[in-house]
Order: sequence, then structure tokens, then C-alpha cells
Amino acid sequence: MSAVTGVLDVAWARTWVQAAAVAVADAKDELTELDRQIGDADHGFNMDRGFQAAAAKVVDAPAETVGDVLKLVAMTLMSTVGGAAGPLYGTAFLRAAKVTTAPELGPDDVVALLEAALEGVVARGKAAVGEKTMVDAWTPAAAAAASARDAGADAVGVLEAALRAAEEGAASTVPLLATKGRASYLGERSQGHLDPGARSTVVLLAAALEAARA
Amino acid sequence: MSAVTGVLDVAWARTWVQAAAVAVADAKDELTELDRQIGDADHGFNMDRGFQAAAAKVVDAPAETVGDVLKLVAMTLMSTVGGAAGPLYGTAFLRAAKVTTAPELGPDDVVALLEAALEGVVARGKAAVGEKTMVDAWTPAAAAAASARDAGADAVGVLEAALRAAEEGAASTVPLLATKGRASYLGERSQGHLDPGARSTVVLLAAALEAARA
Amino acid sequence: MKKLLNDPAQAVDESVEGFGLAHADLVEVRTDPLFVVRRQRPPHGTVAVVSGGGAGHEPLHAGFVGEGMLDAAVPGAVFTSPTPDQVGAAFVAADAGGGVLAIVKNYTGDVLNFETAAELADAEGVTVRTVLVHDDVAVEDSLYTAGRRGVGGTVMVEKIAGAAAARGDDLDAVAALAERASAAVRSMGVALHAPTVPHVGRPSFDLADDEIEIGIGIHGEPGRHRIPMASADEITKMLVEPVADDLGLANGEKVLLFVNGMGGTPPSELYVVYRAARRLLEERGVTVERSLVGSYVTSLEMQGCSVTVMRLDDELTGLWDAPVHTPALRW
Amino acid sequence: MKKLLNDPAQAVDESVEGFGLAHADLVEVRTDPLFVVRRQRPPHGTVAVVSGGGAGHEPLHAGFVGEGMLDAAVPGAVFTSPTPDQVGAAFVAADAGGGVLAIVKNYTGDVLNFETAAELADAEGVTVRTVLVHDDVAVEDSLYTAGRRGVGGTVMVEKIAGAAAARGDDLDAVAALAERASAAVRSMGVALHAPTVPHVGRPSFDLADDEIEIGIGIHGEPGRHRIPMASADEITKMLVEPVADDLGLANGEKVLLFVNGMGGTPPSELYVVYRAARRLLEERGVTVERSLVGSYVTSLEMQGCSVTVMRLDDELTGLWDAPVHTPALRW
Ligand SMILES: Nc1ncnc2c1ncn2[C@@H]1O[C@H](COP(=O)(O)OP(=O)(O)O)[C@@H](O)[C@H]1O
Ligand SMILES: Nc1ncnc2c1ncn2[C@@H]1O[C@H](COP(=O)(O)OP(=O)(O)O)[C@@H](O)[C@H]1O
Ligand SMILES: [Mg+2]
Ligand SMILES: [Mg+2]
Ligand SMILES: [Mg+2]
Ligand SMILES: [Mg+2]
Repeated sequence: MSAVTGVLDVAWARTWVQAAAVAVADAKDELTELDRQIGDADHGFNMDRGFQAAAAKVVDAPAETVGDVLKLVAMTLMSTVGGAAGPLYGTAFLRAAKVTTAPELGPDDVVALLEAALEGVVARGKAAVGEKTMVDAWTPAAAAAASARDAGADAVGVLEAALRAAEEGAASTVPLLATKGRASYLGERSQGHLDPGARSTVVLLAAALEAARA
Repeated sequence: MSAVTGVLDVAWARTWVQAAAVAVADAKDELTELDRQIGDADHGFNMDRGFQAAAAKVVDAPAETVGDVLKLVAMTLMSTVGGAAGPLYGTAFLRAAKVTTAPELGPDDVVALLEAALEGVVARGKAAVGEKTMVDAWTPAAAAAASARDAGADAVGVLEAALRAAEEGAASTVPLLATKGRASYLGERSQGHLDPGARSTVVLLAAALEAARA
Repeated sequence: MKKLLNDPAQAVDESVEGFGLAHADLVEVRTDPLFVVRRQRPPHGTVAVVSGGGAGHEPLHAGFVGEGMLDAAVPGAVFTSPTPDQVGAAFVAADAGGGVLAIVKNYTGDVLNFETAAELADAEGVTVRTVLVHDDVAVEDSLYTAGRRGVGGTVMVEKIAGAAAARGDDLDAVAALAERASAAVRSMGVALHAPTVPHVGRPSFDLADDEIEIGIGIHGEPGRHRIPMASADEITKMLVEPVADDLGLANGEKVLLFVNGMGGTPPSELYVVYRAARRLLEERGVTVERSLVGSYVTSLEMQGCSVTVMRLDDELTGLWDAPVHTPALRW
Repeated sequence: MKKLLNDPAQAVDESVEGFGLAHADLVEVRTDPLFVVRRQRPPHGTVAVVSGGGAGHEPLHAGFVGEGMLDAAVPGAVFTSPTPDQVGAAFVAADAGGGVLAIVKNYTGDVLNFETAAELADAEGVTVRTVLVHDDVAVEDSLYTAGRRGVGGTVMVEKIAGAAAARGDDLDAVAALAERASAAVRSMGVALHAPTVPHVGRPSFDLADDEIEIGIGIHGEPGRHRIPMASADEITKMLVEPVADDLGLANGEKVLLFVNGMGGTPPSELYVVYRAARRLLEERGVTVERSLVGSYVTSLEMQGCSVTVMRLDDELTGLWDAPVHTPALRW
């Protein structure tokens, strides 16, 4: 069962996870270096550990819907990532899984997926926009997705809009002063650096789009 | 009471100790560096601690003879130097003190001083010539002193001969493989380095000669 | 990077395995998921005290598993909070029917993972109460941060809670005492040289040969500011003053003074700092009633130290003095 | 050089002063000359066990002063044997009428200074017997050296002697047991990074980023050979094999395994080495009956470790297990 271009079904979800595992492995050093500057130099390792495990699980686990795949990812991240990112991404994928039970995701479903993920991150981490966390990537991504849907984009178009907004959102964290997470200990010295979790959010969304186009 | 040139009396002995303190301070880094290469990088500090203390003691302690001064030095080295050098030099000065009770040392007395010092080092340390220790400086020094005396040199001439021989003896330690003291742990890696204790022996004898010429 | 390890990815597992072998009389190491639990189970109904966090701080936490302190400890990857399944399994394994007190160092990761783990344990009928340790005064303003970090004071909170549990206090009482200990303890640290996380391979931050980092945490995160190298007395003052000020220590008060090594600093230097810290406290009219000097909350091989002060009252002193028998702390 | 100290020339005095303040319940620090003596004097007629040596190896020796181990310890300057007047004063102060057993690490300086000190004490009517520790198998051929160095095994010899003295053995018996312990113990060490002596200010030897030094001592003296960095398992093998071979350990024998940190190596790494060492011994059919893991015989902040193995018999095991209450070792 391989993914059909432009169709966001369970095959796409599986491909997404594999693509995410490859992309996170490629970004491992970059993420770790970002975290070395304002955190504790483990974000790349945490994410890589989690997504390699998720990719291995997803390969032959039974899954009927996108939601089934995302739930498996959620549970795997929860039990392998640790750190702040583990429960945050774990909850994001768990919430996203709940709203992606359709056989194939349409524009509305993609928006729902992103909004649920964002809600999950906020529910766990209690961060608002501007605190220099992954929320600064997820929030504009979900908003841009909704706008694109309203403007008539298809599911892939919605994803594309989300990715672009996430990229801008991640970039916007550079000048911010962190007030949540480990980077907040640095006070003003946290300014001038890209937030690692915002960057990994971009990597994951890029993998989702790549999988849709594969 | 200041030293009279060429007269090896108690004033000379006092001047010797002061000159030795200055010379050891000057050689402190050199001795430590030699000991860093084949030992534990403390010989310069050990000697400096000892001779600063000895110089301070000798300044106003009552002393009738050269032997009185050397005994004070011996006791001070014993209680301040530590390490291998402390008991070795301490015993050397103690033995030398016993044979230097004349009001003024003649050529015979200088030979006796050096021979007694050598015996003291050997009695404590049980090293023979060729084991890459201070014995390799003291042994030729005592022998050359005796030859110079036999050849009719005066006290200062005897000291001069001893110093030259000590210098050669110290230099002869460079290719040797250490079989006594800390350097022996290095096995063949001890070769190619000057023995720190042999070098400090030269520094002390040079100060004795300098004091005699002052 | 030179470290005594094999595959960095296996370092925690291998280290904990070695720890379990060396201290088999006191602890048992469980794998899949990984945690350390006391070998001698306490009497039924006793409150279990459980802690955990990223590896790299040894002997914290596993070194404190045993009689009179922790019932279980959960190591994560290096400097990375353990996962909820690990922590949840430790909660369930340690519970002796009296419920579990979880002692959590206040880091977003630890808080989130322990929170999720408590939900898991609750689903299995195990009651979990949580007490946060947030003693690091280097994190100055908690309104604009994730709150103060938990550092050296964790040892005190774990010891007090463990002693309360061992004497039979119920979960509410143990939690209340742990909170009191947590409220009474403050710390501040300095780094002379950054640690190197094994899988990263280079120092977590860069310090010049004549620079030190004041207000350092224990995860290789940089501190609050960088200053030129100074004497032990001067550095100690920069640690003790903010701690004593924040505690509001007054003339006549009694404290426990803990000088903690960060992993790469030998005891001789810690005692020089202890001497200076003690003088500074005594100058304030404060009496040092209890002391602890050693490397108990480390940051891999980081060079540096932290100073922890806990305000003592008779009950806290008694609980501190109560017998403890663990691999790393024993009396 | 970055260290937590003030004037390097005062470092030992200040450190010992801090040590005395932190452990005033157990020890008393005497100055002029400097030594550390047990606060609780043993019953009259008990053998006093005294040791000492250069500073920089803390907690050795002062950390072992207390009940069941040392009665006094004498610190010299860093890496420099103490002087005879110091050692002699400690002998006299520690003597409880049963004579003194001096435990001396086999270095020319220590041997000579303790020898002289014994003469001084003898003049005051105090009988001193000396036992040498020379456990370092890195010094391969004792005919061409000052003899094997005393390193990690010193902890075992001091503990055994202290336990024998505490149970009331006379001087001959305590000395005989210390000799037996000394004969039964062997060690070998590795350095990943050299220590820096405070007054020298630069590392005692230079190691490249990918080199380690095998057969290292504890005074910053270089080791026997330099090899490329290797895994913990490989390094441990290079330490355990010569130790086990030299002891001639046979199938079925029982040992104590001591993995010692050199000062700058954190516990997590020591446990990885312990795990490897234990496997190697078990492969030989040797049973590890007792274990010690920690930084007990350090070389300032040197990074590295040593492995010590002591062949056990029932009496040595019993003496090792006997109660001990000192700042650094307690059970
Ligand atoms: N309270 C929070 N809400 C949302 N995201 C957060 C929060 N705290 C931290 N993060 C995100 O987590 C990232 C760090 O993850 P990671 O390095 O894996 O965990 P840790 O900080 O425990 O080492 C940060 O870059 C940030 O994006
Ligand atoms: N057995 C010995 N006999 C004579 N000299 C010795 C002996 N052992 C060591 N030495 C001398 O002592 C010197 C080292 O002194 P020092 O560094 O002060 O002591 P330590 O070796 O204890 O650090 C050596 O260079 C050597 O000349
Ligand atoms: Mg991180
Ligand atoms: Mg030396
Ligand atoms: Mg982390
Ligand atoms: Mg020395």
C-alpha cells in the first residue's frame, strides 16, 4: 500500500511517518545545535529516537485510518522521546489522531488535524504565542491552514499553506525572549536564537507535505 | 658579620644559605619543569619552600660554626620540604654539619663536607651512581673535590672543582634510565631528561661557590 | 571527547546495569521500561517516595534508593526527562499501598512526563502526589521563566520525604514535609568548564580559559552571566549571598549547608568553598548545624560547584538525621 | 588553570580547615604541624592506625579518619609527602598506648619521611610499625624501579587495618593483617586527561584529544604507555587483565572489586567500567563478593579511573564488612 500523490489517506500517513523519520535524522545535528545554544543539546536526539521508533512501529502495525497511524506515533513518542518534546508532541499527535478518522482527509480534516495538534501542545505546555516555543510554529500553521481552506485550497494546498506559515512562525522566534521551557532560564541571552521545537515542527510539516506529493 | 672573600667560615655559611635561597627561587620553574617531565612537577616548589624557610631561619639564629648553620638548614629542610628531596637533602646537610665544626673550612674540610653529604644521601636513598638521581651529581662532586685537594687547591678551588664535576654529573643523567625515585615508574620514557635533583644539587653548589667569592 | 563509555546510545543502560550489580544488596534494576527500585520493600501501607529525571546527575537519583530515602528512581536519557511509561511503571512498582510521593525537579520536561505518568498510575489505582523542587535562585524571576529549576536542594527534599515515609507518616504528611523542605531550600551554582553530552561530543557551552559561568544549571545549559575567573572566596560569595538573601536568613537562624560538586571538581576544592561559605553564613549570625560536602547532584563531568542552604527547624533536623542506607548516602 | 581556590600556597591548609569544620563530629584538625586526628579517642591500649601522603588524593587519607579506619592522617603539600615532624606529631597524638601502625604508600618521599618520623616517635616512646602499600601493577619490574607504587589498594589496607585495631588486635596482629591485605591487592589505572597542580598551573602531562595514558599513577606522573582512545570495555580489559594475572586469580576465587574515579570522572562512567570489570572477572570464574565504586583515591581533577582487585578470604571479608564511620566511608 503506497501513497497516491495528493491523497491524504492511511498510506499517506504511513509515508509521512517514514519521511519524518528521515527528515528528523537529517536535521538531528541542526536541532541539537539549536538546543545547545539555548537549551541542553538534546532536542535532535530526542526527536530522532522518537521518530526512528515510530517509523519502525508504523511499518507493519495494523492501521485503518490516518488517526490509527497518528495514535501509534503519539504512543511511541510518549514512551521514547522524554524531555519536554515527548509529552508535547505525544499529546499533539494523540489529539490529531482523534479528529482524523475519515478514510481520506479533505481540506477541513487537515485544518482539524493542525488545530487539534496545536490544542494538544497548548493543553500540555500552557504556552502562548510569543513565548519562543513550538507554539509559535503551530499557531500560524493552523491559522494559515484555515485561511487556505476558506480560500478554496485542496488538502495538499492547505498543508502547503500551513508549512509556509510554520516556517515564518519558527523564524519569528529568533528575536524573542523565551519565557517557557528551558531556554527561559537564559533570560535575555535566549534572544537571537531559533527555537529548536519550532524548527522541528517545520521539519515534521515539511515531511507531511513531501509525503502528500510523493 | 658579612662574608670575607675566600674565607669559608660561619659568615660564608650564612651567605651560602641566602644565595641558595635566591638561586633556588630563580631555578624554581626550571626544576619544576624538569620534574614535570619525569616526576610529579613539585621539585622546584619543594626546594623553594625549604630554602626560603632556611634563609629566614638562618638570618638571626645564633651559630658559631659552619656546622651550626648547616644543622639549622638540615632541620628546616626536613620539616618543610617533604617529598623525596626533603629527607635526602635534610640528611645530607645533617651529616655535613657534623664534619664542619672548624672555625674556618680548609680544603680537607670542604672535601669532608661533600663526602658527608653524599654519604647522607646514599644512606637515606640507597641509590648508586647511574640510577639517575642526585647521587649522580654528588658522587663526582665529592671525588673531584678530593682530587683538587690532592692537587693542592685551596678551599675555594676545591669547591670550584666540585661544582664543575657536579655539572657534568648532572648532565650525565640525561640519557640514563631511572631506577630509583619517581622517575623509575616511567621505565624507558625516563631517558632523555635531566634529573631534577641532580640539577638542584648543582644549584646549591653554585651558590656555595658564589658565597665564597662574594 | 574522551569518556569512559562504549556506544553513547547505550551509556545510560550500561551505567545503570553496573550500578545495579554493584549495589544488588540495596536496589534492583528493572528494564523495559528502565527504572531502579528498592530491593527491601517497606511495610505495607508505607508511602513510597519516587523521583527521577535525566541521567548525567549521578548519584542523583538512583544513588538515593534504599532505606530512608527513595523507593524508586527513574533515569531518562542524558539530561532528558524519563518517559511517562517508565515513571508510571516505577510508581506502580514502588507503591506499597500507601500511595506515592513523586519528587520532581521543576523542568518542563520532567513536569510534563511525571504528570502524564501520574495519570497512568492513577488508572492502575495508585495515588500519586507531586512535590516540585525549585531551589535555584539563579533563575531570578519566575514570572518570566518556566519557574526556578530544581538542583542541589533535591537531595534535601528526597532525604526529608524518605525519612517521613520511613517513620510511617501518611501521604498527606509526607507531601507536606517535602513541601516544607522544598520551601526552605535554595541553591546557586557555578561552572568552570562545561560538560560534554556523550552523543553530542562537544562541550555544551564554551568558556574561555579565564571565564566562569555564574548561575549555571545542571543540564549544560548556560548560566545567567559570565565573569572573569575569580578566587574561591569571591566565587563562593557570589553563590552564598543570593541564596541567603532569597531565604531571608536572619541572625540566629540554623541551617544545613551543602556544597555540591558538579562531577569534575575534586573534594579538596569543595572544602575550600565550604570553608568560605561557612564563614559568610557565620558573619550573618547564621549557625551551620548540619553539613554535606560532595558530588551528589552532578552534571556529567562539569567542573564547578553549587551551594545549597536549607533553613532548619527541629523537625527537619530530626528527619535529616534519621537513618539512611542508600548507595550514595548512608548514616 | 581554573580551580576553586584562593592562594595556591594556602590551598591545602584551607581545604583541610574546611574539612575539619564540615566533619567536626568525627575529626579534629591540628596545625603547626598540620595533621588530622580522630575526635573520639579509642580505648587505651588500642593500636592506632595512621597514614598520610601528599595532598590532592582526597578523600584519601583524612576522609578515612574516624571509627574503624584511621586514627590520624597527615597531608603534605599537593603530591608531596608530608614532613617527618608532621608525621611524627601525628604518631604521637594518635598513639593510645597500643603502638602505631603506619600505612605508607610506596613512594621514595613517603617512605623516607615516614621512616624519619618513626625515629622521632620512637624517641618519644611511641612504637611504630610500618606496612607498605604497593599495589600498582603498572610498575612492571620492581628490580628496576623504586618498587610498585601505592594507589587504590590503600583504601583496602587502611580499612582492614582499622577494623583489626578496632576489634582489639595488638600491633603485631594489626600489622600482619595489613600486610596480608597489602599482599592481596592489585591495581591499575588510566588517565584521559592530566591533572593540573595548582602552583604549576598547567597539566602535568600532555595528552592529545584522542589519546589516553595507561598505567597512570596518582601524582600526575605519566603512565607506562600512551594509546589511542578506546571504548570503556577495551580500556577496562587493559586494566583488569594485568591485575588479575598478577594476582594469579583462579576459577572459584572470591574478590573485592573497587572501581576508583580519579577526581574528574563522574560516577556514571565508573559504573560502566564496573560492569565491564565484573564481566571480565566472572569470565575467569571469579566471584565479586564485595564492591566499591567511587572517587576515593583521586589525583586532583584528573579524568580517568583505576581498577583494584583484592583477593578475599573469610577474615578479610569480615574485616572489610566491620563497621566504619568516617567522612568518606561509612557502614
Ligand atoms: N511549555 C512549553 N510549551 C510548548 N513548547 C515547549 C514548552 N517548553 C518547551 N517547549 C518546546 O520544547 C523544545 C525543547 O524540547 P527538548 O529539547 O526535546 O526538551 P528539554 O527542554 O526537556 O530538553 C523547545 O524548543 C520548545 O519548542
Ligand atoms: N632513592 C633516591 N636516592 C637519591 N636521590 C633520589 C632518590 N629518589 C629520588 N631522588 C631525588 O629526588 C628528586 C625528586 O625530588 P622531589 O621531586 O622533591 O620529590 P618527589 O619525587 O617525592 O616528588 C629526584 O630528581 C632525585 O634526584
Ligand atoms: Mg533540550
Ligand atoms: Mg617531585
Ligand atoms: Mg533535555
Ligand atoms: Mg612529590
